[in-house]
Amino acid sequence: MTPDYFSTLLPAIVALFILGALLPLVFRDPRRESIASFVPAAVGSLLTVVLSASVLLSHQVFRFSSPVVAALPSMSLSFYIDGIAAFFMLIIGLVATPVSVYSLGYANSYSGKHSVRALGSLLNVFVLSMVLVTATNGVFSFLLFWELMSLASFLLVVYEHEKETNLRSGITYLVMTHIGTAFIMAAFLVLYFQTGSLSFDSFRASAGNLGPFTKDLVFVLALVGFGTKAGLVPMHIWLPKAHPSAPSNVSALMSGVMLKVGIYGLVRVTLDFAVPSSPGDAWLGMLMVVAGSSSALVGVLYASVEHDIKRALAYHSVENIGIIVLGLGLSVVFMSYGLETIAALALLASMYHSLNHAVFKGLLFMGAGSVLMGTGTADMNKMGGLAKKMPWTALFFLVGSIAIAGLPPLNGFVSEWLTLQALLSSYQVPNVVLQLSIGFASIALALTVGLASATFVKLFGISFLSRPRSQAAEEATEAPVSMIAGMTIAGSLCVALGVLPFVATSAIASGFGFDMGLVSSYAPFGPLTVGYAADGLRSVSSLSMPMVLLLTGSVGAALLGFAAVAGSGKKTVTRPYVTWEGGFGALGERTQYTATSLSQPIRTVFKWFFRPHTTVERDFFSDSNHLIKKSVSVYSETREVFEDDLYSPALRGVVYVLDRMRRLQTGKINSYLLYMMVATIALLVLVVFQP
Amino acid sequence: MTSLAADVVSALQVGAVVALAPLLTGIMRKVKARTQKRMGASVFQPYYELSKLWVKDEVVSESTSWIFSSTPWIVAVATVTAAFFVPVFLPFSPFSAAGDLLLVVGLLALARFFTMLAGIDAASAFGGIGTSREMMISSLVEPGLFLTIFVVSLTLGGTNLTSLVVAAAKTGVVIAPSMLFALISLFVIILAETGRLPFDNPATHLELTMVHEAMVLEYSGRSLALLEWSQSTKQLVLLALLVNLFLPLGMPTSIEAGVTMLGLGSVAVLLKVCLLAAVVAYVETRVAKWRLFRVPDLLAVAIAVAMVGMVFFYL
Amino acid sequence: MSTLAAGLSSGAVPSGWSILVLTVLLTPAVALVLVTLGRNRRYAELITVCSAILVMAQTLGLVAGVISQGEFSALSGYLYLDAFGALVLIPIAGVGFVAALYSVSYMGRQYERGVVDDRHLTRYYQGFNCFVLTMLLVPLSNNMGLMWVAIEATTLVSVFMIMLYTNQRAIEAAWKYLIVATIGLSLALLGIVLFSYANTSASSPAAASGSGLNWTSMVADAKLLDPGIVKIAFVFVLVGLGTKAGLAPMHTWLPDAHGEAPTPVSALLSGVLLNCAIYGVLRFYIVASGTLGAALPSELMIILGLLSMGIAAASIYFQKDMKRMLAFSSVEHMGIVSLAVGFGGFIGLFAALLHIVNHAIAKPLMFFASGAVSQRYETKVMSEIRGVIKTMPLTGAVLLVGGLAIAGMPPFNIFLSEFLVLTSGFGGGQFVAASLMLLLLVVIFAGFLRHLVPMVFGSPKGPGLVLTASEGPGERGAGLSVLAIGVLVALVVVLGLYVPQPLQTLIRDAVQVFGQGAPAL
Amino acid sequence: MQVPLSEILTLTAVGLLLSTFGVVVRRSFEGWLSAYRYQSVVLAGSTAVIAYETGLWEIYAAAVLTLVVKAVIIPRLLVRVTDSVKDEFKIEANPLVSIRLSLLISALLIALSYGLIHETLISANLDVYALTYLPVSLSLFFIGLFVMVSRRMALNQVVGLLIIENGLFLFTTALTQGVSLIIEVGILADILVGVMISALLLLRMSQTFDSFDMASLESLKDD
Repeated sequence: MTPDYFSTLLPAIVALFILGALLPLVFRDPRRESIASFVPAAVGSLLTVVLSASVLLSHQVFRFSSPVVAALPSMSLSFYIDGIAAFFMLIIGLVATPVSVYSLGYANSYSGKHSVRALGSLLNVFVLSMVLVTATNGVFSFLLFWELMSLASFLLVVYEHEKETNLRSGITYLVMTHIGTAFIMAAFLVLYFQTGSLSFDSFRASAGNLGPFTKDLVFVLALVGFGTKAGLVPMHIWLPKAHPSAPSNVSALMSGVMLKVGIYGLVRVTLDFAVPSSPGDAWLGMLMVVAGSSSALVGVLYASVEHDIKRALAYHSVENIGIIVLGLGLSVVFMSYGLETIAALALLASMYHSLNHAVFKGLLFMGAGSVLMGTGTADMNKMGGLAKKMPWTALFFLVGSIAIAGLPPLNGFVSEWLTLQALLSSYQVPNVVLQLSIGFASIALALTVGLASATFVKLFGISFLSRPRSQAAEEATEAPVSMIAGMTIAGSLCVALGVLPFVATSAIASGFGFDMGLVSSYAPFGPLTVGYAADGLRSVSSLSMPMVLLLTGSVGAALLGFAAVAGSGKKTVTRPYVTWEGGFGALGERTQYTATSLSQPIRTVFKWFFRPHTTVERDFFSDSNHLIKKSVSVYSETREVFEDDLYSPALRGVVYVLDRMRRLQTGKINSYLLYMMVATIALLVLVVFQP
Repeated sequence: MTSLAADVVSALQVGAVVALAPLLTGIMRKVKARTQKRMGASVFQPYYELSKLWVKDEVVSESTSWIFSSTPWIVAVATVTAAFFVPVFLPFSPFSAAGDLLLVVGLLALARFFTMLAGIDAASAFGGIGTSREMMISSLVEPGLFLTIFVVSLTLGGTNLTSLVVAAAKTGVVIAPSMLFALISLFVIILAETGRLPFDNPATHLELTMVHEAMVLEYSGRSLALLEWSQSTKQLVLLALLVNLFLPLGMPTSIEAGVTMLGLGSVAVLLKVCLLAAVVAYVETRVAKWRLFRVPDLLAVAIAVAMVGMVFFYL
Repeated sequence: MSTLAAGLSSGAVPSGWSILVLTVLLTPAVALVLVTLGRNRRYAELITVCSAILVMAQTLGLVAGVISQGEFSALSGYLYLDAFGALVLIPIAGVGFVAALYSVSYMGRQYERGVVDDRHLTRYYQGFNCFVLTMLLVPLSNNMGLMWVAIEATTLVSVFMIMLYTNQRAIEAAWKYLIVATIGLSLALLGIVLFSYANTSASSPAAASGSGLNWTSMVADAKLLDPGIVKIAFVFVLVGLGTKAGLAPMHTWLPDAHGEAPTPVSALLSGVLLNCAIYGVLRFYIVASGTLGAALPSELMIILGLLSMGIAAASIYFQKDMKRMLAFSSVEHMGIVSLAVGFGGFIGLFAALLHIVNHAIAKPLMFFASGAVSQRYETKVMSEIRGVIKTMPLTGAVLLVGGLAIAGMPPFNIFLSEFLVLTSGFGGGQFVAASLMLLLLVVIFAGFLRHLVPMVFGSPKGPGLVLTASEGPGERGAGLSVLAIGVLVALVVVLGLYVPQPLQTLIRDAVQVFGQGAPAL
Repeated sequence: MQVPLSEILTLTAVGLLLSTFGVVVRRSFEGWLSAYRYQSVVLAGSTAVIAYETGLWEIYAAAVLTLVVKAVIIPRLLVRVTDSVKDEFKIEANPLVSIRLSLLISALLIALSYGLIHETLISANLDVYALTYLPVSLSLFFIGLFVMVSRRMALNQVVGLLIIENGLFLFTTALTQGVSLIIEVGILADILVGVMISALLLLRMSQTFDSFDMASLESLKDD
């Protein structure tokens, strides 16, 4: 892999995205605008895949420094694409490509109502900034692109800015992410205090001789900062607001990719700058484990009772980020005890899940987008029967659902298998407390997995199966070809990553430079293997998805053969007929289960968490007789625990203080002069009578 | 033995499992009937029903989609595939190299996933009831199940089923305390998974008590046959798994043990499974179905017991 | 008078530069005279713009001179220009230039709306030139007494400018401004006199040459000065000039004055005048840290800086009036500057000086945009302004860019300098102060966004507004204002990405003036 | 007979402080003006003394300027500006701080200024003028400021401003016997212009609000 070929590739990518950002501005007609913006975006994303893939294959770090220097020598705009960066660029490219294709069709749903041009160019800027964040090699440029990313995504969130709610969620998003940035900046600047240079190279160089306190400080600051962007509990509150507000293709990018950029930052800090080296660092890993598992649980719990399809998906992002961070935390714990092999395993699991989540969450949001486009609503209680109206969308949404529910044979299962194996390997940690707490943390993960599949039964079942619940769903139409194409790409990625895991595992292994502890896991078509070795017992647990697929296929064939043979005696016919209505006459769509009623048992079981507030209104035929009711209507809403119990009180406190402070501006000139007098005398006393 | 021979053997094993599964169901029904002072139908009744259903016409609700019609096949394939990875009669499955305990759980979960979807698809309230209840139970079963697996794989090493079964066979009769707790929790979980009382009543046709039955209510003919068959296959596989992991008495410690030992082992497994099935059936006559929202308490018990098991292992 | 004549006859450095120093001062003076003679609106506008251009040109010449051959003085040491002075000179000339351009369209529109008449306009342009003159004098004067006179003069002139609209609010603002600023400056004078006394009593040559008030001589023998005197002297100067620079808790006049002044004047007030005042503070900071060591003065600067940021944060969060919000953000940014100086070190001072320039670019931009908006919506109350991006797309975009820049969002220039400030803070181990600054920055960001986003986006309330969705009627001078705003936007973006080489060298030299050599990093 | 210098200086200092107390005590505008006039005369006197001792002609000029500007022009100007206003607006009916308390605080401020000067400047070799006048000027400054803080009337604030300026002037002349002349001139000119502008503002105020009560100047605030 010749460097010059690289150094032409990166500028080409940048140029393409900039072209995509500027070109639409010259057109007037929405159709042309969307082509002019999304075709370059697609090509650029494809090139990003190429670049990252070639870096991963060539096992070499690619440096590229531009002449631009912000203000000081060490604030130069230089790029450093190692395996880690390349892997996350791969994620970006893999999701951005189908999304750009998808957007070609999706953007037209806005033509006339909003400026397609703005959508197109902002989307380009958004993707470009994410690519550059992963590529950059200095604190200043990192923060620059990081905030550019936040800015672009914010503008996309408030794209439909007539709705007050969108504006509010946009503000929440921007402020939260800015707080996160503040923490990140603090983390980096603490490192700067150590190294005296703003370039990441110096951070890498001094990663070894970082004081324990400094390391902890950097680590925690980074966890909070990047966790905010990644949507880690309890910093996640912006996420379920922002993703539904944004256009669906943007939600796909934000949820699929942008959260991963947050993970990238976390990985960069944990693996490069503040590397865990001694058992003293294990608690940092446990911190991540706890944060991760609670995020997973909280996310999936909220998702399970949500009936807005996009909000539900957003909460699932919280869940999956939780699983990813759980894996990362495990690998930190293992690293700090020097257990290289299982540390690699945990990291593999976490990164694999990042990749998977990027793909299937992108797919799901695209699916939600075409449902939105087809029916004009995001409320599942108004959907139903779409499997017949939009078969392709239904198919791909089902693929995504199976993948995210962690069911074989799709990619979600593989990464969850790895995560569970990593958890099972925690017996090697020579510390009973950690062993037990990790073991108990696995309960949260297991519950999460269970609830996730239940939730996606609801998501897919209610929106695509049974009968239409509204006129809109009745008249839903299939999405245009470009959108189907986008979903096809993502869907096939889901399948490929599921049945051919070695592709991803080898990419990750070369990206993160594992010593080949689980070597067979990276061999083509080889099974994933995890060794077990403790007091006399040795065994190898392995999973070979191609084999499984083969087996499944043959079983299926055998079954069909059996059916053909056994059924040959008498020809059976299949009669369509109305659903059995229990003798009560025709069933209306009102008699079906809705999303809300479907999740009612779960809501009841987890009462302590949701604290649902239910009001029942009864309408009687006569006040004398309360036995015969005309109608009973039940309203039930669950509380946002974090907003009500954590953020609102904090905010109230801050606002109170600020309110007291601003009252200094009394408007009375006497008080103004008094301030001056007091200030003078106070300062005089300070300087005169200070030692 | 050669890999080809191994494959053939395990294919035979799976064939046996699939073939004997309805018999097990029949036995359970019989035991249940007897303990309820009824004669009960013949133990082969399930075979009669299956063969009858197999050749019957189907009535399919017109509000269903392809999910509904494909579900029985997917369920059957998933279940049978799962059976391939489980050493039922022999302490060995050649496919352990391709998939482990977690994969088995995953495949069964896939089957359940589609069953739940099919329950909604027919747009009837019964299916909805079934699915929503199943959603709750299945998601609550998950943690207990995984924690049990955790304890088992800690005690017996890894998640590779063959080596697990072999290790269990090596331990012989004596059972580690952690395993004992795991056994209790796994028993409860299998009751839930296979839809037995007190979680679900396989014999009911009252919408108030139905879970699994409600989901498959709309099915008829060959589809129903497939579903029932897979259900009993799943039941057999899980019971066998429990037996082989926790009550390895008589199971040879290696596939090289010789044909007689293997034969004896297989017979022992069969007997133990039947015994266990009888116990399950007996339990069913003793307990009534629990109110839906008391089910979580039972599952919580399972989780807690498994946690205690883990503590016992580590301390 | 004799000394004055002597100074004129024998310029300390008989070079073309000293002549340029005099001419740059003379230009606005001449303009003032001309405006006064020809009492005519068009004429006044023309004169003012021309003089602004001339001043700009000569300033650039002076800066080039400073970069090429260091400092130089004129008028027998009364006037003096080094890199630091030049750095402050640039915003004065630059903002003066754009403000002059903007005035033509803005005041023209006010004239058409009948808010002002010809008499007002003449007075406005007189005041404008006079204001520029006095402000130019501040960084050019070496004699601190002269500088004090200049600053006091700026107060008086700007009071006149604020009183242009003789409504109650204007009078109230002017009164408060006058009283508070005068008190502050009297304090400053106490300090200055103390400094000069310390100087004369300490070093014989200074006393002999009677140049005890000259900054050059002060800094020359800073080591000899009596620390006791310098201590309280610095406190007096800090509080006094700090009042003019809008450092809390002496900032109280600022929101009223900036809020009520005509928009171009507000731009000058907060874009430039504050710089002049903080410039004065820093001059004495240099001397004081020369005498006392940097520790004590830095401590004071940090205290006042944090206080200013805190109060600004509170007031911005709850602000209702657009211009007042901008005024408070000026308080914030002055706080940041003094904080940066307090952090010190090469990066800190570099950041402080860069921030002075950046603020002088971004704030006028914001005032211009808000002026256009409030003229269109006929209110300054932010809750009544909605959907600017729809009613006036260009201005809306500018408002968004400027607002994000002011709030410290990359890729705009303010972020660059704020980042450097934080870098110096953390790098200097001042974790507490730096973290507080970070926190306050976040709060201010939140407060700003809270007002800005609904103003820019959302759907406009006024029914008439949407129908006439365009950039105001194409009245005279609209082009000029667009030009002014365009220049500022370009600068905001470019300086956000990198600092041009000449500016960098200038700032480095200015940092040298602080006795800080050896660029770190 | 020859009176020792220090006695004269002390005498003038006492005079200055007393006149300041006069401003604090009196309630009516005329009262303040007369107190201020008296103070300015004493100030001019003390300046003249310094001039006589140092023999610098600039300080003589300064003394004359002080006498003319502060004792004659400014009071006239203020009277001219305010004669249109009704008398009840020229009386400090109820100050924010009661007169008695104000007197106490002024005393404290004087103590503070003396303490400050002796704490800090004792090390520097001050001459007799400085030693006498610096504390006085500082207390003039603070008391003037305090008057502005504690009174409601705009007029009163102007007077406070004037006292502060007096303190400033005294401070300057006492500390540095004549900083270079143009600075002196500039400072004086600035002060004069400042007072004129404030007078103008007073006029505007009396037209717009027809009162000098600060209460009418509290519309600009944050809430």
